[in-house]
Formats: sequence, C-alpha cells, structure tokens
Amino acid sequence: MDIGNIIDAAFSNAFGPQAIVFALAAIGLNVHFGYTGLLNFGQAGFMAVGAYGLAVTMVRLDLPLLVGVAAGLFASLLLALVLGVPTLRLRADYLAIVTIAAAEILRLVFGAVETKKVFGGSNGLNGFTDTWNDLNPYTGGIDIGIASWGRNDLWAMTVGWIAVALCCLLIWALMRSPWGRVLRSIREDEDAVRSLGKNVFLYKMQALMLGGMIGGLGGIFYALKQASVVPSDYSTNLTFFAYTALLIGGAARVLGPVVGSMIFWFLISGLGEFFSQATSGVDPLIPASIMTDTQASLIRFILMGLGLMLLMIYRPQGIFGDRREIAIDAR
Amino acid sequence: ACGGGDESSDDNDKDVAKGDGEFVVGSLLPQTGSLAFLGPPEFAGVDLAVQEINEAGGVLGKDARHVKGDSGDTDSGIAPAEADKLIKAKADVIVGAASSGVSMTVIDKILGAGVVQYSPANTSTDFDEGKYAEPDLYFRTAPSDVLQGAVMANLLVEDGRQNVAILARQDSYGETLAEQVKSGLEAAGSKVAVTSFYGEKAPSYDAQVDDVAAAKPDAVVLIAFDETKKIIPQLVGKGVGPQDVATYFVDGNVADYSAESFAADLKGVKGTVPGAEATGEFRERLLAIDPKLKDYSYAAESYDAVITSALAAIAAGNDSGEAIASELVEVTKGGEKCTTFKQCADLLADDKDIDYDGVSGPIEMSDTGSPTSASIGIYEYDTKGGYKAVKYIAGDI
Amino acid sequence: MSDAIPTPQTPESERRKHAEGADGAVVRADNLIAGYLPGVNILNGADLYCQPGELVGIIGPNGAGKSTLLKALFGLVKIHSGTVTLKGEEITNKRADVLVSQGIGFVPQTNNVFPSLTIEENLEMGCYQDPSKFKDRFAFVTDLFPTLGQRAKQRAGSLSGGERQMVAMGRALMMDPSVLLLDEPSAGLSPVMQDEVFVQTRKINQAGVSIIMVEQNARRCLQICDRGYVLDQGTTAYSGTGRELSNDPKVIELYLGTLGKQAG
Amino acid sequence: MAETTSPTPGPSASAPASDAPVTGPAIRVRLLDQQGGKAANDPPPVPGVTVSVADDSGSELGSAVTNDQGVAAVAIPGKGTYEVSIDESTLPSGVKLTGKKTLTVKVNLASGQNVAFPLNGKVVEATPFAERLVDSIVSGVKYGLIIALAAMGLSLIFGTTGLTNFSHGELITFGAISAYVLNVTFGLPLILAGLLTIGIGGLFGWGQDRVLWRPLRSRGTGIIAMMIVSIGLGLLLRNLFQFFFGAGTRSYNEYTSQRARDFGLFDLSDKEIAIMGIAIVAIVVTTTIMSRTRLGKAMRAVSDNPALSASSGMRVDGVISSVWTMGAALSALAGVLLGVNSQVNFMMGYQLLLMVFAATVLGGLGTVWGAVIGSLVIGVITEVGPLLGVPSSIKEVGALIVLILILLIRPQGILGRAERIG
Amino acid sequence: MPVDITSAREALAALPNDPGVRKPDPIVVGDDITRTFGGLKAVDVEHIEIQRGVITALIGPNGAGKTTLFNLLTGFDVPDTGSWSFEDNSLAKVPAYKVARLGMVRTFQLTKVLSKLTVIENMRLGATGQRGEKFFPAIVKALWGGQEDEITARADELLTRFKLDAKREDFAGSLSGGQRKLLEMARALMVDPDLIMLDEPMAGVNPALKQSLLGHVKSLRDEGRTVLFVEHDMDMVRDISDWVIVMAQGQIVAEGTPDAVMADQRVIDAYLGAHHDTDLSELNEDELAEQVEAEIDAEESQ
Ligand SMILES: Nc1ncnc2c1ncn2[C@@H]1O[C@H](COP(=O)(O)OP(=O)(O)OP(=O)(O)O)[C@@H](O)[C@H]1O
Ligand SMILES: Nc1ncnc2c1ncn2[C@@H]1O[C@H](COP(=O)(O)OP(=O)(O)OP(=O)(O)O)[C@@H](O)[C@H]1O
Ligand SMILES: CC(C)C[C@H](N)C(=O)O
Ligand SMILES: [Mg+2]
Ligand SMILES: [Mg+2]
Repeated sequence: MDIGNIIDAAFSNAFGPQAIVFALAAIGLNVHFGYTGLLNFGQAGFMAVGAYGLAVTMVRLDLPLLVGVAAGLFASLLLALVLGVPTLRLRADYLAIVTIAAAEILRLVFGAVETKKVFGGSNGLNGFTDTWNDLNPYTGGIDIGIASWGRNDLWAMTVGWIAVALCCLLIWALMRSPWGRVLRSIREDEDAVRSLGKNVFLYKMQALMLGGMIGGLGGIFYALKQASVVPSDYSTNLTFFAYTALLIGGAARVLGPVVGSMIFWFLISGLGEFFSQATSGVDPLIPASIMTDTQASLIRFILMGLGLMLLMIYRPQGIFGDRREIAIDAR
Repeated sequence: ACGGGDESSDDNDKDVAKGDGEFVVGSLLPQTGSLAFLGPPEFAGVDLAVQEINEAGGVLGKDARHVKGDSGDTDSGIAPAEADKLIKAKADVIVGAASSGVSMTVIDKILGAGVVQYSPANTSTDFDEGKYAEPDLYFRTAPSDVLQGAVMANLLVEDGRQNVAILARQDSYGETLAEQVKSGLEAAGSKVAVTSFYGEKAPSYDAQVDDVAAAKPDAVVLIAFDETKKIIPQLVGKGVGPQDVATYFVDGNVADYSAESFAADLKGVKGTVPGAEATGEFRERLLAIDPKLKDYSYAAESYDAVITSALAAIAAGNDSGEAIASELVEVTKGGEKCTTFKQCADLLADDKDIDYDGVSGPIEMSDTGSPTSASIGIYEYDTKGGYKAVKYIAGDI
Repeated sequence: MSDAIPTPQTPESERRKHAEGADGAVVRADNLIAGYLPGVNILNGADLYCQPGELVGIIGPNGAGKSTLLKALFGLVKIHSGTVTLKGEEITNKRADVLVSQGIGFVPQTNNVFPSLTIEENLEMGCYQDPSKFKDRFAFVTDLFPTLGQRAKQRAGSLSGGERQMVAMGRALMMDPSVLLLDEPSAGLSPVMQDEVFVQTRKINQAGVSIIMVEQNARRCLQICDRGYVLDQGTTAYSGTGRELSNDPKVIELYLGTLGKQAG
Repeated sequence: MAETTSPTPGPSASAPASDAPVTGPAIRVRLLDQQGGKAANDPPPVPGVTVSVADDSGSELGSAVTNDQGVAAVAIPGKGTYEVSIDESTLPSGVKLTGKKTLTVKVNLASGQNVAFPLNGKVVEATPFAERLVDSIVSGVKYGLIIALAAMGLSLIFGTTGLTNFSHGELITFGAISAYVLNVTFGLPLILAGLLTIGIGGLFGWGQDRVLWRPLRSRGTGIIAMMIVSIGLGLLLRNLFQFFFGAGTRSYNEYTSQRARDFGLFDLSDKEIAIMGIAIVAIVVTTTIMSRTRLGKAMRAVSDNPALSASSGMRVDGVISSVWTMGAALSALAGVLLGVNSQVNFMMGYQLLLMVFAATVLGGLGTVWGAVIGSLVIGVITEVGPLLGVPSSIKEVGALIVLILILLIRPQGILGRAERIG
Repeated sequence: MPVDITSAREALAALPNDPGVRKPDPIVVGDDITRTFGGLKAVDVEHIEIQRGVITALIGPNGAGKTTLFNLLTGFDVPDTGSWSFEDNSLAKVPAYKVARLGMVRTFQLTKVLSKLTVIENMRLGATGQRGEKFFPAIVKALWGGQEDEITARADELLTRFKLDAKREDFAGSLSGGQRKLLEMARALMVDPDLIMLDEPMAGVNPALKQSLLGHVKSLRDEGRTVLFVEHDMDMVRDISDWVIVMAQGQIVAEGTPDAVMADQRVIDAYLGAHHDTDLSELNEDELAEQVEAEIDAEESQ
C-alpha cells in the first residue's frame, strides 16, 4: 500500500483535465438549473455536439483547430435553439425527461452505423489532436510531490483553467446583474415574471444557450483531452456526474461547480486508487476471498453513490449553498 | 531485421525519448463488461510473460513491472480513465484493449502520450486503415478480421450456406467483421440475406431478431460479445435458433455456455477464433499463474505482446514507448529465429538480429503493426454448451 | 434570552389572565416557543386556551404568527418549548393524523384543498378515518354550500378562490370534529358567503364543538366569538371577550382600524 | 488436407466439400439447388456440372465436374487471385444459374477457397410487410406491457411523493435478480420464484422508504435534493448488483428458449403470451386499486398535499409506504418478465429506465392510466420504427422523437391535465 | 395627466346603471369575450369598458368569472371568442409579458412570490425598462448600476409604505400569507403601470394595514393611474371605488356607482346579503341563519 500514490492520484485528478471538463459542464448546468431552474438532464448532449462539431469539422472537413472550436460552440448554440423552441414551455420534470431523450437521440445517432461516414459509428472519431499537441509549449511533465502531471495534461490544464476562470467571471458578472435576477425569478415562478412584463421565453432561451455553450466548450475540451470523440462518452451518466459535481459545490453559486468537480474527482480518484491498491499485489490488504480486484473497481462507484446520497441528506445546499434557501423548498 | 539491432541502439538515442530505465507493462484488459469472460486468460498471459522475463533477468537490467487496468466496455467510459492511470504509472507499453471498440477510444490518448498500445485481441480492420495505416505506436498480435472474415465466409460456403443472415454488434469490431464476412461470401458466390446491427446497450433485440427471422436465412452469423446469452433465446423464440438454422459464432462469443439453460440448443454451432492452437505445455504454464482458467482465447497473444515489446526495448537499449515501437516490427521478422524470451534476449545481448516466433504463431508484423499471417481456429459446440477445436486454418492478411 | 433586539414578551397581565382562566380547557397552550428555522422563533411564548364549547377568535397583524400558532397546536410546526394539551392530555408535537383521530379538525390558510381530486373526493378525504359517516356529513356540507353539491365531480384545482375556500371548510366539517381550528375561513368568500360561514361556525360551535379561529375579518370575528386574542410578534398581546376587544381603543388603533366603523 | 467437418445442425446434413479427390490448396466449388429458397435447410446437390479455374492472367489451371455431393475441386498453386467459372450448358434441366457466371476469388487461406454458384436462387420472397407490421406491433405491445408495469410503479411513486426516481431501473433489476437467485440458486420453479419476487420486491420498496425516503421527508429535504439522492442510490445499487451478480448476462433455468407458435399474422411463444397475460392482469389490478379504493384516493391526496392529507387524518407515511411497496412490487414483476423475455443482467433496469421515463411522461406524469398508454405507445413505436425506416440499431430514437413531438402538442402528456393559472 | 377626480366621478354618476354601459373615456374596451371550461361558461361578457383614471371595483359571487376575466384580459388565458383593447391597442392573442409592458399589470389572487429571492429583489424585479436586463449590457455594471440605485430607492419607499421594510432582506418565501399579498401588490406597482389590476389584494390583510393601504391606492389614482380590483370586502369597495361592475355566472349583471350598486336589490340578494352591515352578535342566530340561507338560495337560483 502506497499512500503517496493515493494522494497523488487524488490531487492530480482534482486539478487535472478531467476536473476541468466537469467544471465546465457543471458551470453550464448551473446557468440552466442553478439560476434559471431549467432541469436540463441533457447536458451530455450539449457536450456531445460541441465535441462532434469540433471533430467532424477537423476530421471530415479537414479544417483547422480554431474553426473546429468555433464549429463546436456554434453547434451547441444551435442545439439550444432547436431544443429550446419546443421544450422551454414544458414543466420542469417534463423538461428533464425530454432533455435526456434529446441527448440520447443525439448519442444514438452519432453512434449509428448508418451515420458512420460522418460521425464514425460507435468508435467515434479520432485523429484531430495534432494541432492541439503541436501548440503545447511544455517540454515535459511536472511532479510537485503530492501531484504530478504529464506534458499533455499540463497543456490541457493551462488552457482549461483559463477557460474555467473566464466562464466564472462571466457568470459572476451576469448573475449579479438585473439579467441574472430575472433568471432567478423565472426559477421561482414564471407566471409572476410574465405578469411583470418580462419575456420569459427569451430569457430561458438565453440561459439555455449560454449554459449550452459552456457545456459545449466542456465537450470540446473533453474531446481534445480524450483525443477521441466516442458516443458512449456522452451518456446520461455524464450529465448525472456533472450534476453531482454541481451539487457538491452548491447550485446557484459562481464557484460551486468548480469546487464541486474538484472534490468529485479528488474523491473518485483517491478512492479508486485506494481500493485498487488494497486488492492488488501479492498480499493484498483485502484478500481476494472478500473482494477481487474486479469488484474493487466497483467500490468507488458504490461509495460515490453513497457519498452523493449522504451529501444530499446532510448538506443539500452543497459546500457554498445557503441553508435558508433549502428550508424554503420543503414541502 | 534488415536494419540490424547493432546500429539501431545508437541511432535511436538521438531522435527518440529516453525511457526511465524501468520496463513497465500496463494492461488495459476487460475485468468488467461484456468481454469480462476473456479477461482471465489475457491477464494470465501478461502475468506469465512478465514472470518469465524477470526470471530471465528482466529488461535492461531491471525487473519488468505489470500495472493492471480495466478496459470495461465502450459505454462504461472506464477505459480512458484507466488509460490515464496507466500512463501516469509510467507504463511504456499498454497491452490492450481487447475490444476494438474500446481500443479506438483510447488510441490517440495513449499514442499521444508516447506510449505503445499493443492489443492482443483487436481484430477490427480499422487499425490498418486511414490514419492508423501508417507506422505509429499501435501494434497488435491478433490478426485483422480480413482473415477471420475470409475463414468464416469460406466455412459458410463449405457448409453450403447461400442465404446468410448476419446479426452483429454495432462497433468497430462488429461492423468490420460483418463487412468482411459479407464481402467474402459475395466474392465466393454466396449471398447475405440481411445484416442487422444492434446497439451495444440496447434493452431489447426484438427488432433485429425479427429482421433476421423475416429474411428466412439458411444460416445465422452472430457477431456478439456477452449479449449472446440474451440473443440466443430470442432467436430460438422466433424460430431461427441454432436448432432451426445453422448458427455461427466468432471470437467475441465463442465461450463456455455450459451454465446456460440454452446450452443444449447450441449443439452443432460452429465458431471461429483467431489464434493458433495453444500447446498443452503453454496451458500448464498459464494454469500455474491462474488455476481457475477455463478459456484460453487470446492468452497466447497477450503473452507474445509482452515478450515482443520487452525484446524491442532490449533491442533499442531504451524502454521508452517510442524506442520500443521503433524496434517492434524488427524483432518479429528477419533474423535468427528464437522462441523464448531468454533465448531471444541472449541473442540480442550478442548483438544479433532476431526473429521471435511466439506461442500464438510466427508473428510477422507488417509495417502498420499487425500480423501478416495467422491461424484461425474453427470450433464446434457439443450438447453441453462446451466447445472444442475442429481444425485450424492458416492464412495471410 | 437576551438578544441584541429584545425578544417580545407576553405581558404579565396576560400571563395572569391565562393562568386564571385556563383550568379545565379543552385546548390549552402554555408559553409556546416555536419556529420554522433553527434559531428563528416565530412564537415567543404564546399562551392560549379554549374552554369546552367556546368559540375563540385570534386576530393580529400580518406575520404575527397566527397561522403558526394554529399549526403548532396541530403538530405541523415544531414546538421548541412549551406545552399543548387536549382535554388535559399533553399532545405537544404529536402527529397530525393522531390528533385527527382524537377529534381535532384543521383548515389551513393556504393550500387547503387537494387540487387533483374532485370536490366529492376532497370531502371524502375529510372523513378518511371513518368513511361510514360520509353520506350524512356529505348531505350536511352540501346543504351548507350548495355549489359543492352541484359541482361534486369538478376537480378542486380548477375552482375559483372562493369555491376552494368552501371546499376547505367543507372538508373539515366532514370530520365532525370536537375541536375545530380554522385559519381565515372567510378569506376570499363573497360577503353573503362570509356571513354564512360566520353564522354556521357559530351554529356548529353551539352544537358543542370548540372552535379556535384566526380571522382578518376581525370585526366580524369578534362579533361572534366568545373570547378573542390579539397576537403580536408571536406573543399574546391582548385577550378578552369579543366586545371588550372590539371596543378597546388600543386594539382598534393597532389592529382593527376604523374602516368598517366609518362607513357603517 | 483432410479436414474434418461434423454435420451441421438441423435437418441439413451437408456433405463435406473435402470429399473431393484433391488435397492441398484448391478451389472447391459446391453446387446446391436452392429451389427458389424453398429448400432453405436442405438443398439437394447438383452433380455433373463442369467448373473451371483460371489464374489472374487468364490462363486456365484446370476444370472439374461436380460429384454426387455437388462438389468439384480444382487444385491451385497457392495464394493468389483466381477466376472461377461455371459451364452453364452442363447444368441439368430445370436448374438455372441465378448469379454471375464467373467469380473472381482472392485466395489467402492456405487450404484454398470454397466457392458456390447460386442455382435456382431465392426469388426475393421475404415476409410480406403486413405480416411484419403485425408482428412488430405484437412485439411492441409485449415490450410496452413490460414497460407499463415499471412505468406504473414510477408514476405511483412520482404521483404520491413528487420524486422523479432515477433509481427506478434498479427496482426492475432487483426483481429480475431476486427471481434469478430463487430460481437458479435455490432451485425453486420460476413461477413460484416470480410470485415470491413480487413480495420481495414490495418489501424492498417498503424498506427503501422506511430507511431512506421517510427520514428524508421528515427532515424536509427538497424534491430536487431527493432526486439527486435517487441518482446516487441508483449508482450504488447498480454497482452493488454488479459486485454480487457479476457483469455477465444469465438466464433463468426454465422457459429461456421457447419456440414461437404461428398464429397466422404473428408468431408468439407461450412465454410471451404468459408475459402479456400477467402484465395485463397486474395492470388491471393496479388501476382498479387506484380508482376504486380509499387507498387509491389517499395516494392522490397525498401527492397533492401531504400536510393537508395529514390534517385530514391520513397517516401520510403509511400511504407513502404502501405506494413504495406497490410501485416496487410492480417494478420487480416487470423485472421478472423482462428477465424471462431477455435474460438477466445487472444493467437491464437502467437500460430500460429512459423508456420507462419516456412512457410515463408521454402519458402524463402521475397518472397511472397515462403510464399504461404511454408505455404501449412507446413500445409499439420502438418496434415498428425499423419497418418505417428508423435504423434498427438505434430503434429507440423513433420512440424518443415521437415523445418530443407529442409533448409539443400536449405539453402535459396524453392524459395529463393543464394547471389553472391565477 | 392626472384626471380631475371629482369631474370624472360626476361624469360617471350621470351614466345609466346598465351592464356594459359606455364610459366617457375608457382605457379598456372589450367585446364578446367568452371562455368555457368543459360545459361551464366561466366568462361571457358582451361589452365591458373601464373608465380611465378612476378606481373600478369588480365584484360578484364566488366563481362568477372575475379571475378568469383577469386572466383573459392580461393574456394568461386564451378566450374562445372576443376582442379587447387597452389604450386602443388590440390585445387579443398578445402574450402576457407584452400586455404588462404596455402598462396593464395584474396581481394574482393566489399569490406568486419569488420565494428564493429576497423581498427587495422581488421589488427590483418589478421595475421596467432596466438596461441591465439585456444580456450584453448586463455584463458591465457601469451600464446599469445607476439605474439600479434609483430602482432600489423607489422600492424601499414602497416597502416602507407596505410595512415590509423590516423584511427587506428576508426571502420572500418566508413571508406570512398576508405579507405575500402586500409584496405582490407592491411589486406590481414597481412596474409603474397605467392600469393596475388587483385580484383580491386585501384578502388576508389585517384591517389596520388595509386602511392605510387604501390611502395608497387612492394616491395611485391621484397620480393618474387607473385601478381595477376584485374584492369581497365591501367596506373597501365602498370606501375607495368610483365605479363598480358586478359579475355573476360569467356575465356582467350590473354596473354603477358604489352606492347605487349596493342598493340594487339584485346585488344584495345575490351577493351582499341583507346583513352585511349587521352586527352578528346582536341577532338571534336561528333567525339569522334562516335568512342567510334564503339569500344563498337566491344566489344559487339566479
Ligand atoms: N381551468 C379551469 N377548468 C375548469 N373550470 C374552471 C377553470 N378555471 C376556472 N374555472 C371555473 O370557472 C368559474 C369562474 O372562476 P373564477 O376563478 O373566474 O371565479 P372568481 O369570480 O374569480 O371567483 P372568486 O371570487 O371565488 O375568486 C368557476 O366556477 C371555476 O370553477
Ligand atoms: N415556512 C416558513 N418558513 C420560514 N418562516 C416562515 C414560514 N412561514 C411563516 N414564516 C414566518 O413566520 C412569521 C409568522 O407567519 P404566520 O404565517 O404565522 O403569520 P400570520 O399571523 O398567520 O399572518 P397572516 O395574517 O398574514 O396570515 C412570518 O414573519 C413569516 O415570515
Ligand atoms: C476479445 C475479442 C472478442 C475482441 C474482438 N476481436 C475485437 O476486436 O473487438
Ligand atoms: Mg396566517
Ligand atoms: Mg377569483
């Protein structure tokens, strides 16, 4: 058992590219759900169109990286528009199911044999990271004792954390403004907002687009970091985990999603490493009769499930949330 | 090899990253998911190879190390995370994944990190096409499905099947193997009545099974992983089960079904699996590592993947991924034949050019890193859901 | 209890009045401290009692804690300290359905109907614990509010504000309770219906049901009730007979206003 | 090369091509009379036909005549490309070539290559569309009925507690697995195991409510927070199932593979008929309870307003407990039926969940009849879609698109009711 | 332009007390508005006019269709038939938010407070024409900060008036029933509407506060705004309304000045009851009950 490795895994992932992907996805969700009350369970869909927008542009059309990024962002914006028109007038729980359905439709279509020529079928697309890797100014990885990252990770982290910071800044500026106030009011009661002369649909659409674009950015970043775009990466679980990250940090708080996804990855990786070490090697800490290493790889998800439940039970407002807000929810 | 091992070590030092001196094998093989039944033989193969390498003195003066990773399914998203973990653990070679679909999802990531990806079981033709047709850090010991497809088509024609239905999983493996079987059949004058794909995660296969039944085929080729257990009863239900229509399996589903209630139905089902016949002696060595082994599919290929990459590292005098890749093709062909790690390593120590012939076959690598020839075993099921080899067919790709 | 802002306290005179009069009461609340959030008390030591067969009215400014007091009596708000007794037996923080089986009925101020149930089903819920009474009570309630009988199959969620109020009141009457807690039963009703509610409340009361009602239609409330309380900031600020209170200049100034008087 | 081929299954005892007198690499032609597809499994060989093989430069390597088994073999030098042709004039009368006369064959197998020429090949005679349509509708109804059981469970729980239960799929899986354990591990007959499972499933639901949801409610946890808890619970259970049950797919030891019977326009096996029958009975029982009994009304009352229900003398927790018990029992039954239909797997419920959600929403959240109708619509569209051009590998897409379209027209679902404003 | 209230009243007083009577200077004119729910004709108004610059009360038995009419006029519900205009703009099919922007703002009978916003934020939301409510300007505080301060000042003033200033920083969700009513009304005033439509604004408001709020409503009129309100509190109707419209079973059945309407026997029978001015404690209860019941029967049979 090597405690150092466990710490290293936990910290490296908490600040690594994976956390950035989830931070972006969760910031987008925060705009949707945290501030506007849109129960978007299709964030994976926004991420998928962002990623596929990038990959298809670069792989199939052979256009440069920047065009790919623009295409990805545009695709997620477009999805927001197309999805928003029919769904934004649905009640929250209906919206949740419809957005899941939309995200699943996208994932299935992206992975279908019939669209293989464009989207690459269930293996997805790869081979678009050359420019991205070439731009990498670092020559080697870094090891700071409690964490270490490779050269590619460092580059991804540099770009990624800047993007996260810019997004947070934007959200902060928007949410303290009257615009943000309208969003938060819509979350509470649409009819009341309508009666005060605000075009509720327009605001919801703007929120859907903004959050969707940030989600799309997360997808683009995911694609670059993963060096492949695979439909199954964008399953509903991705959305669930993004929600988890958001709620750990606390919804409707600017830094909630960021801190949330860092903690999420800290725990997931740390636990994963712990159990994999505890069950591997010649003389495992936990003997194979109790738990095989295959079973061990499940433990972190079991614990994550448990953790998520406990968090919601004992601190439903997340790390940054306001207890008073939650009390009002009780029905 | 043509270049010869003698000069290459000097060459490579200039343009190739220097490894850290410890030869680390990461394995990205299925512990979970729909190929989990193939995990044990593959892990055993890797473990056995590492053990023998270390008994023979290790690589570049240090013991080789094995770090395990789970490849899961394509849809479980485990593979990329585990690949990250292996890369972090300073793996020089990652043996895996088993499923072509999973390999596709991690290939750019592993290659981008300068690590060799070396699959013992990927048979999809995708790895010899497009971007991956060029020499890179991807290698495999399993033959492309060009071969399995041809053998399967040949078998079908031999059995007089002229109206074949293919039911395949929709991924890199299923799609390309179905394609190969189909083109093989059509070239040989037979016909494919219908090719139906199902999604990996589909909750029901009714529509696809209906497709197959509606085509009234005289044979069904089922290209599937663990889902086979769900599909067979549905085929039976629709009157196109193995007892109604001749049924053929492939490497993804030739497995022991004796525990299943439909075991008896499988009598007479034939299947193809790439790989030469494993010798009894090799099996015993594997059993010493993992006494519970039942299947041996791809154990030999896994073993050979580790041995060849260790040899390549020694040949390059450098354990970095790029160095290994630069020598991998060379150690498998042209030179003095050798069949065990010790033998080959000794030859290399004498600055000889070697040609490793492994337990999975002669392993002559093409420039794209795939074997150029191999054997495919043909198996047949008995009444109890078990299977045994009927014959082995050798061929080129 | 010495915060920066002094917690409001029930005046000594009221305390004494309570101690003297409360003996033998059906419902009796002593020095209730209760609230919704930890650390924020809405009731700051409220006292109240209701003698058998009495009709007690509670009035007071908005946010004084009137509804909270009723909810506390009925076990819907957590009581931090103080006691509630029913016929001498302590019922502090008891579950609502247990209280119902002991004969207490409650009509909340808001959200007081089941929107997706029909009117008839709403009323049926009123005698959930004893369905055999349904027929009789239903006849009684629809006699009181004929609209309800005519619209028996309409979903309560589509009803107008006043119609809902009738359903809410009707539901409580279905129970045939021995103690009835009413939170603003007349709100939203047309004037004639308001009169009807007050008259009927009085009639029900005279049939032996002890009633505690909160009302903003304060003047009317004080006209029919035997005794009234004025609640302010979670404390019992004044109490007395209806007439005493409606003529008390302090009460008029602070709570009743002069609107009705001027016009009348 | 003496290759051994054992007889293939079924009526077809095909003759091994290796009977041909050639050893070493060869092109072996096998001629069978398909009889227009009628002889699907046992086509008679066509002897006495001449075939010839040429190499890729066009020079003939040899020819041969098919033997009694319809096989003719021509030796070839090794791997390479060859042209194989059939001499049509030697075909017996009544046998016609229905494909190309010459085939270009690339041989890369050491043993050579087998080749066929289609004779009297199948005139496209696939099952008529109408029959396929009916067949699809029937399987759609079956699928829909299974979904309906789970959807009613979901709808009950949502309807009463407002909880969008993302761990509902695991209730389905739980049912399937517990029946598996009873059936396979303890050796009970499946029918008994299934019946017991309904009870165990109900108990599981009851326990879940007792241990988890009731305390949450009494703490005043919000609806959204509870929904997230259900996501966590789902994750937990799914992985626990995998932990103990493994990732593989397993089947019950009875009724697994049952042959369908032909009912004219559609085929159904006995177990499928039983699945539908059981589902219908369960649906009727549930809807009757909901609309006729006091408990049914109480459930709706609690869903509207728990505090007011308590004020009306209901034991709200008791009502919710019965809802969880009923909902979980229904879902467990759905799991058993699904397991009988398509085996048991730790993911089966999760994979079905989206369809269950779609069905519930389509029908109108919280209405039990709506859930049934929504499920049937979803089931039928999923299965019929591929006939109408939805790629069958992604047939769920059809149903999901229809879901979105219907909600466009009726945002409250098919049976849902719009709410009053103001 | 503030209307001279005395002359406006005189002009109204001169009108006949017919349902749907033409007004000298209507701000809202509606024709043939109907709305049915299932078999129930909830609203069936042939002609309605609301006089500009005065306070009009809309009264009628429970279920008469008052709230539904509000919903229709403000675009929250869609009528079966009908057309209506506000300040000569036709409003049929105009979405609710545009109606509000045109200056016609309503409150809800069942309050709709924005629970997780503080009271002051609720108030600020009401203000119209906020520059910071547009996406891009919102990012830069300099563009809207000044306006925000003005809005806040106005909001604070209203809060004080409505005795909600102590609750300024509390979440609106924690207000009592009556306080919510107050907030709802105060927030609607933030819109600065020409016509404000209040649906039972005083239900549940304690009498003393009600009285002081009446003064505020009157001052709205004096600023030149038009007020239309639904109310069951006759003291209030009598005190502040200049004109009263009576609805029953979806139709307008009577109109007139408060005194005239309240003297109308039909209105008394159907709606007010004979005793709305009597002290209940002074009457023999059985006798009273019988009388009240008779009145109710009258209402039902009408
Ligand atoms: N969505 C609906 N579905 C069915 N009936 C409705 C609906 N909305 C209103 N109604 C019916 O229309 C009638 C008019 O209702 P409305 O709310 O307009 O009455 P109101 O005059 O405001 O009454 P109150 O003074 O009690 O608030 C009522 O009988 C009500 O039951
Ligand atoms: N659910 C709640 N959470 C937090 N605070 C609450 C809640 N409900 C009420 N309050 C607070 O408790 C205080 C008393 O509320 P209550 O409803 O008892 O007043 P009330 O006397 O009934 O007033 P009204 O006459 O307006 O109905 C108010 O200040 C209110 O802000
Ligand atoms: C292990 C094997 C069944 C994997 C398969 N040959 C593939 O390429 O996907
Ligand atoms: Mg109150
Ligand atoms: Mg109304």
